Amino acid sequence: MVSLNSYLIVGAILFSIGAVGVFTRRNVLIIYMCIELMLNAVNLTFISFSKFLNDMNGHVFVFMIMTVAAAEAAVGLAIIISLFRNKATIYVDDINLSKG
Amino acid sequence: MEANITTNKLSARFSDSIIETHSHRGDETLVVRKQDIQDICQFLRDDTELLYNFMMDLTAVDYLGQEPRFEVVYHLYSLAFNRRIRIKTRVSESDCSVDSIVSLWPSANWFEREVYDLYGITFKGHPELRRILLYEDFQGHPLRKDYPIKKRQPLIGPNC
Amino acid sequence: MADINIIHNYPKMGIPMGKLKPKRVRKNIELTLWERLYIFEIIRGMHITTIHFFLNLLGFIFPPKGKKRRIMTVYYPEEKLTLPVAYRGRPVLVMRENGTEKCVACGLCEKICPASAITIIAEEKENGERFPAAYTLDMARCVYCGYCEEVCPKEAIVMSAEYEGLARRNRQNLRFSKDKLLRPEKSVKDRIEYIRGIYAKCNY
Amino acid sequence: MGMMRFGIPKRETVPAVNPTSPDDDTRLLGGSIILTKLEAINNWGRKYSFFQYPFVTACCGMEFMSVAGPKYDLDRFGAALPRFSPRQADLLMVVGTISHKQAPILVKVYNQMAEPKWVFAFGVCAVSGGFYDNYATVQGIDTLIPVDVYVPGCPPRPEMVIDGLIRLQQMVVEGKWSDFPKGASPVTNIE
Amino acid sequence: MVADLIESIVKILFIFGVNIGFFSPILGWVERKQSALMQDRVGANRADIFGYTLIGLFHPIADAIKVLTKEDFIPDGADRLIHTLAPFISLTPAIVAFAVIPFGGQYELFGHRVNLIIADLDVGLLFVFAFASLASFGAVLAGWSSNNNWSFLGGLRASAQMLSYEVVMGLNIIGVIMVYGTLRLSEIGAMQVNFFDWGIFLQPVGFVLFFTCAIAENKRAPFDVAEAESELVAGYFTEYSGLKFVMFWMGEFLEIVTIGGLVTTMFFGAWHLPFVSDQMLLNFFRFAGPNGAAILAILVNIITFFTKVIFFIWLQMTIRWTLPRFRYDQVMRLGWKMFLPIALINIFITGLVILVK
Amino acid sequence: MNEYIPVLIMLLLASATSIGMIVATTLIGPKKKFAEKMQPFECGENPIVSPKLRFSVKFYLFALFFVIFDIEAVFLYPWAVLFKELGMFGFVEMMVFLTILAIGLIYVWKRGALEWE
Amino acid sequence: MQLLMFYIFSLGAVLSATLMVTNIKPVTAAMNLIMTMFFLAGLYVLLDAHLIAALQIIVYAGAIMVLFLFVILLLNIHEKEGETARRKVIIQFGSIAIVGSLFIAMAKLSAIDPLMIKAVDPAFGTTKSVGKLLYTDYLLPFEIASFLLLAAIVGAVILAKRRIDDSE
Amino acid sequence: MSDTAKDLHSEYMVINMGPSHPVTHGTVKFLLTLEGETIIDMKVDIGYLHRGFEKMCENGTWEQVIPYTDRLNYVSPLINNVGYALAVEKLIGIEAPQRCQYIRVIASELARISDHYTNVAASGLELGAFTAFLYFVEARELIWDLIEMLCGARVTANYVRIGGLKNDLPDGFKTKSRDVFKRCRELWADVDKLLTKNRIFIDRVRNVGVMPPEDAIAWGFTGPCLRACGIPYDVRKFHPYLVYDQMDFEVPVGETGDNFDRYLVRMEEINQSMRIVEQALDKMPTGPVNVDMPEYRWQSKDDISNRIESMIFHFKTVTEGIKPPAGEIYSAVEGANGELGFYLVSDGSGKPYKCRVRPPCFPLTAAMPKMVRGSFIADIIPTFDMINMIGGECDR
Repeated sequence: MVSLNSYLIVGAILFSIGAVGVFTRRNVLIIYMCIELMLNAVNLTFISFSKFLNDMNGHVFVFMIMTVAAAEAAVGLAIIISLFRNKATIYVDDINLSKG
Repeated sequence: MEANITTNKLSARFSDSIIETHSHRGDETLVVRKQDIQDICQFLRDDTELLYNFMMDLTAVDYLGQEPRFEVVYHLYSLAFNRRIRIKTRVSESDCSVDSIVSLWPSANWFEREVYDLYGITFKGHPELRRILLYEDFQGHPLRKDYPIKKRQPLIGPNC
Repeated sequence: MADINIIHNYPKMGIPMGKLKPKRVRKNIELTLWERLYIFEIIRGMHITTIHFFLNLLGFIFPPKGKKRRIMTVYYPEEKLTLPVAYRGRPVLVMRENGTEKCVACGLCEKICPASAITIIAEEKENGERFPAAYTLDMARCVYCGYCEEVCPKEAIVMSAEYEGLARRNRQNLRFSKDKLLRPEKSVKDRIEYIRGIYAKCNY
Repeated sequence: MGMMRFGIPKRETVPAVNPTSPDDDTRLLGGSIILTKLEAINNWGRKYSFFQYPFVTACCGMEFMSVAGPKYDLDRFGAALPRFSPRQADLLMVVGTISHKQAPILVKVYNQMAEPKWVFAFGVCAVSGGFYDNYATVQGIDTLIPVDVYVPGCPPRPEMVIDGLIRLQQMVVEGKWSDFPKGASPVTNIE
Repeated sequence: MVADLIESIVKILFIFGVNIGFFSPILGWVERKQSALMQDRVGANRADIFGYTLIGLFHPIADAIKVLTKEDFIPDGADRLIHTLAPFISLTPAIVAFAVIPFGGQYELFGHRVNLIIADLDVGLLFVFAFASLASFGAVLAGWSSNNNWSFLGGLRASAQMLSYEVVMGLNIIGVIMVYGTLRLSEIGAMQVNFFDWGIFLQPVGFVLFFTCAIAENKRAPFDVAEAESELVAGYFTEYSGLKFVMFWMGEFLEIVTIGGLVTTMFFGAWHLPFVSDQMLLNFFRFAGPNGAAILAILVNIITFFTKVIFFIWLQMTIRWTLPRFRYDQVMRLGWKMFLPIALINIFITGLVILVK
Repeated sequence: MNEYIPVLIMLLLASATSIGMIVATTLIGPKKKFAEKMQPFECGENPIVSPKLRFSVKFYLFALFFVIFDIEAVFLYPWAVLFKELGMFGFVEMMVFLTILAIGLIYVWKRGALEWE
Repeated sequence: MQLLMFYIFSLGAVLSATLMVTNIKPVTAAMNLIMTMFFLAGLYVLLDAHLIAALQIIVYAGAIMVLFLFVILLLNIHEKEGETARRKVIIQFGSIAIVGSLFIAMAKLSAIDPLMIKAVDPAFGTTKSVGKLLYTDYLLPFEIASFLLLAAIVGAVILAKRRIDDSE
Repeated sequence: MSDTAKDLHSEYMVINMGPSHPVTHGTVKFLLTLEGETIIDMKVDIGYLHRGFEKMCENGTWEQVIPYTDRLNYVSPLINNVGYALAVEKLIGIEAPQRCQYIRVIASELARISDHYTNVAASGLELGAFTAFLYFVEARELIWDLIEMLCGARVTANYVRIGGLKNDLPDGFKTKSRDVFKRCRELWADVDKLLTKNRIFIDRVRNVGVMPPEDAIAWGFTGPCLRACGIPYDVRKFHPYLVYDQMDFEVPVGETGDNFDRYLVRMEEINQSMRIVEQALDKMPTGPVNVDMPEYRWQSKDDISNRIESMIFHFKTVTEGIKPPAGEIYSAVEGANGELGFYLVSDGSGKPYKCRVRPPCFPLTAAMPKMVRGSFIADIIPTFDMINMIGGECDR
């Protein structure tokens, strides 16, 4: 039988990988993907707690997270497109907002 | 009778520029001076009693050995009066160019390119005078009478 | 352009409108709401194809009397069409009963052939009669126009009904020499009859 | 940007035939071809599954439509599926006149076809240039690319085309692995 | 547990046999033959084995052999990994999607409960959609990775089209779910015992929309803009040769079967004969003993189901060979401006009707 | 969970089939590579531009609508399953939800984002 | 059985996530993320979250990732050559270190199990049960979600379409 | 940097459509500049089927030109034959006998039917309606049976001769044509039902490739494409040649000049042409089919073998060619695509000094960019199909 800890640790690993990506990558798109990955890690945690506590509320939370993730992806990617139009780059190093 | 209208009107208007008129087998033909071809065409197109609104055909004939060597032949048609007319203008080999009539009839565009391609007569004022039926690397103008029919050009490779 | 109005006022322009009956093709093609709904017209179209489908299927399962099937497909290598006598197949040389060709090597066919596919080497027999020592027809160039047959004064070359067996794997093999061109007169009798009638006689 | 001439370096298009042989190329096959079982199966598959690339340019295209049409129905031979991508085609049907302007395109399409591939010269213009013996027309596509079957006619009757296809099928049946050598054999420029 | 495993393996092998072994090759033949008959032709009929031609049934085999020994090809500048992956992505979900479609009822066989569905999932319908949505990657990646302009255009078209119709298809089946109150396809099937409970009577609009959207999702004519031969050479798989190219087709053919199965399950009474319930079948076959009756009933179920599926395959083929192709913007307009509002209205009306009842 | 095992088996089998096909075609077919063949096919001409270019933002917009409406559909599935139990309350609830999203649809419609041109 | 599945899925998820982070090409990264989603869906199935597993694929893999893919293709960024090699090494080392250390932790911790599964009722994780909660207890968030989506549509359309309108 | 930003949504794709593309029939190349799916610019490159027609004519005798005319518009070779023969007859100043004129009318109309069948079929094919394509190919096959019976070849007829015809109408032609037309009308009705009111088809063709009448005239449109704009210009009515003035037929005209009108005009012209053929068969007079001028025609086989003058004339005309008097003429017939004009110059020798064809689809093709600019890539297909560009005629 797989224990709760195992699931939590998988979630943690995925979250950390996502975090590493966010900190190290320079491509905004990949950073964005890493954020999605972190959201997924959180989802996994929710679901596993939900299962082990036999409480369905976690599922509803994941449901909502998915909605938010979708909305966020839609707007976020639109922002990236918009950014690209103005700056012609998607590398965070090259983006200096203060310069405008 | 009908044909006279065109000839008469033209002779009245452009008396200097008409070199010759004849009507062979009912085909009304005017030979005009090369400089005036654009004006004449415009007049033929826009005059309310003529209204030659179709530029049916444009070609050239190579009379090798005569001077001027080439004849550029225009066939116009008036839909409103159901009349046809043939305008010819002579082009010598030394000054091998005519005024373009693309500004009057857009359909003349390709016809002129074809004449340029096959006879080597250039059209002044043509927007895009390049070869149309043959490829850019083709040497010479095949419909000139001095171009041998079987003179083969080297094949053009795909990678050059 | 100024003249457009005039164009639309045809009858006034003295153009024979009495004979000219323009027929507006578009006026009854406007779609009703029903037809705009896609589906019903689609069903109508499918109805047509379905009818074809089932008729043909039935035609295969229960062939109509006297026929093997309903559809017009020719099962070519097994089944051959009968062609009208006018059909121009590949040109052949007519062979007399005694095995010699009718051709007298006058060279008209060589002259008229637009593709220059015919080459004749003429020789004379002892009795002064000309005959083609070599008669080559390049099938790789022949365009089946039938001019050779039409100009031949001796009815010596005719367009036979043959159209098979001409595919080759080698272009050289398409140069047909005399032995491949000769056909007995009997086999092209109909065609010879036919070409006798192709140009009417002159009455001068 | 120079002009180049084409040549056919590798594959022999014109097999050495005894020119005096009366019945031309059926003899070529000979009786001595031994095929492995696998080759036979493979050839059987190829024989009945020609995806053709219709390189249709001219008049013969009309007959080509007829061959595909209900009356003659090339599909009966499993060769009805036209693929307009040369990667997916097996049989390059050169239908019609090839002018000098068109020649590089034909060569390119041929080169871009995936192996194994066959070429079908449809109509006299493709076979030899036909009666267009002039400055503009290529005198037979075999000056450009190797040809497997020549079907004369202007345009050939559909029956002739089917004849040619059957002949090609025979040829495919007798093919061997070694007929398709590994390595590049493009139609390239030779000076 | 072991019995379950054996049962499911038998079922999987059966479906594999039917789909990969029977439908995907035979549909190539059906497509050719049916179009031939519709067009007054004969169609493929000459491939022979030992002189037997069997009305051309060997042609698919010939095609398969030919395609297998065709040169595999990846153009320069293409992304090799993704170019290879794309046919995989197109084909695999198409095979798997059939797993949740029931092809028969539940029977007691040798003391073991046999459910004629490979995986009786609670989210069966969603499962199909999940895998359908994966398939859209195949087209877009194939188009993108080929380094060819035509492929690229085809891939773009394919992706946007498939996405749009996925939405509409998703909204279309809401009505069906509302009526039957479940996502489990076996339950949906089981509820259609009564002839007048068939989905076609309860959701006629839903059926038309679903069927159309499914064809569009599968990129079949008249929605085949992504591979439109006359426009884009061969669309997103222009640069594919040999078996990889045929894999796209196989995916398409398998989806035809899946669509047939889904439509049958949701709208045409699944495995039920009209007015005949499973119990009646068992009673009818009483003479064969309980197990024999179950086996016979299973056979009847399967035959009924696949007959219906074959009818819908036939219908899809007829549509494909009858209609001209849409233009791309018309496809999109149809999806978003016509089908989407109709689907929403359909949900509304279905809700009202159910509430009033 | 048990009902997913057949799915897994099926997935494995399907993947094996696909991979097998890809491997087979890669191994069996003849190979002849040369520069011109490897060029992308463009109707017999040399390609002029590389397809690796930016395409219109319209495609992005459609993908975006797809995501939003997909989420909407996702909300609808559980509701539709429960519809008969929720009754009038659920109906009203969902209609509010749909109305709000319909406003979005109408907005993009009016804005012309659904027009292909 | 379940353990085996768990290990396959979690290892797959972690591996493809690592690949995603380390990959240079955005398209390949996206493909790897899709794989991660897939394995996560597998884990959800192990956790009896049927609906969520299906939605994971539909929403994440099928919708959000398509959006990502579109943007990647839309922008079509040409990779900077200089960045790649050096950075790749750092990222790889970083992630391998994290993964390694956490796996050790997992091996240690999984022995201790603070929470055992309570008796799970058969309806757990089904569409119905999720729906029942969603449409009763979480009514307000549900309705608010619609506003969120509306805002997303409007915002994205405005952001993405602005330049088109400007230029026209 | 700001340039890139501006170009984000408008990075144009420049793409070769053709020459070897399914829609371009291998004979034309469109160089497209696309933004997404929209055509920003289009350049048409023709000449892929340039076979040197004029040069070949100048090097052949007057008769030898006829097979070359077959291959101009190879979908309707008989009209080209007729047009050329009429032109040479005008140059010589003779008129063919009545019966010959009737048969020529029949031949031209059969060719026109076959052309329109091919055209509608090909556009059906390229719009995806494969079945409609094959129905019309089937119908065309029947018409070709008639043509084959008449002149001995399916496509390249080589039937009409200067001053007459090669042969008279064969026996049983009338009965056979009745059967054929019956089946053709059935197939016509099927295609009509499949396409004409099908909204998918209508959406594809309606308001696509619109050419207003004034533009159409300026671009030199003739034939069905001009009539689709509402201008009933038809050489058969405006300059009646042969016996068209004795035939009762209508000129179908469209309204807006879009592809749908072109389609409808062609569909209606098929019917009108069938009517003409039927009338001509009914009114067919008896008499000779060749002029009675031995210097301008070839002799019958009987004459050659029985009369020495015939033999001499025959050798003379074949080897030297007939010799029309010097002069130049322009003669037009209504080809399947529009006004097919022949401009002939004779220097009195046996070979044409100049044999110019006014190709009807040459100006039509020239107007392609104007018709499709700003529309979608998919709109090229119906537009290009409906102008019915025939490579042999356009490139010669």
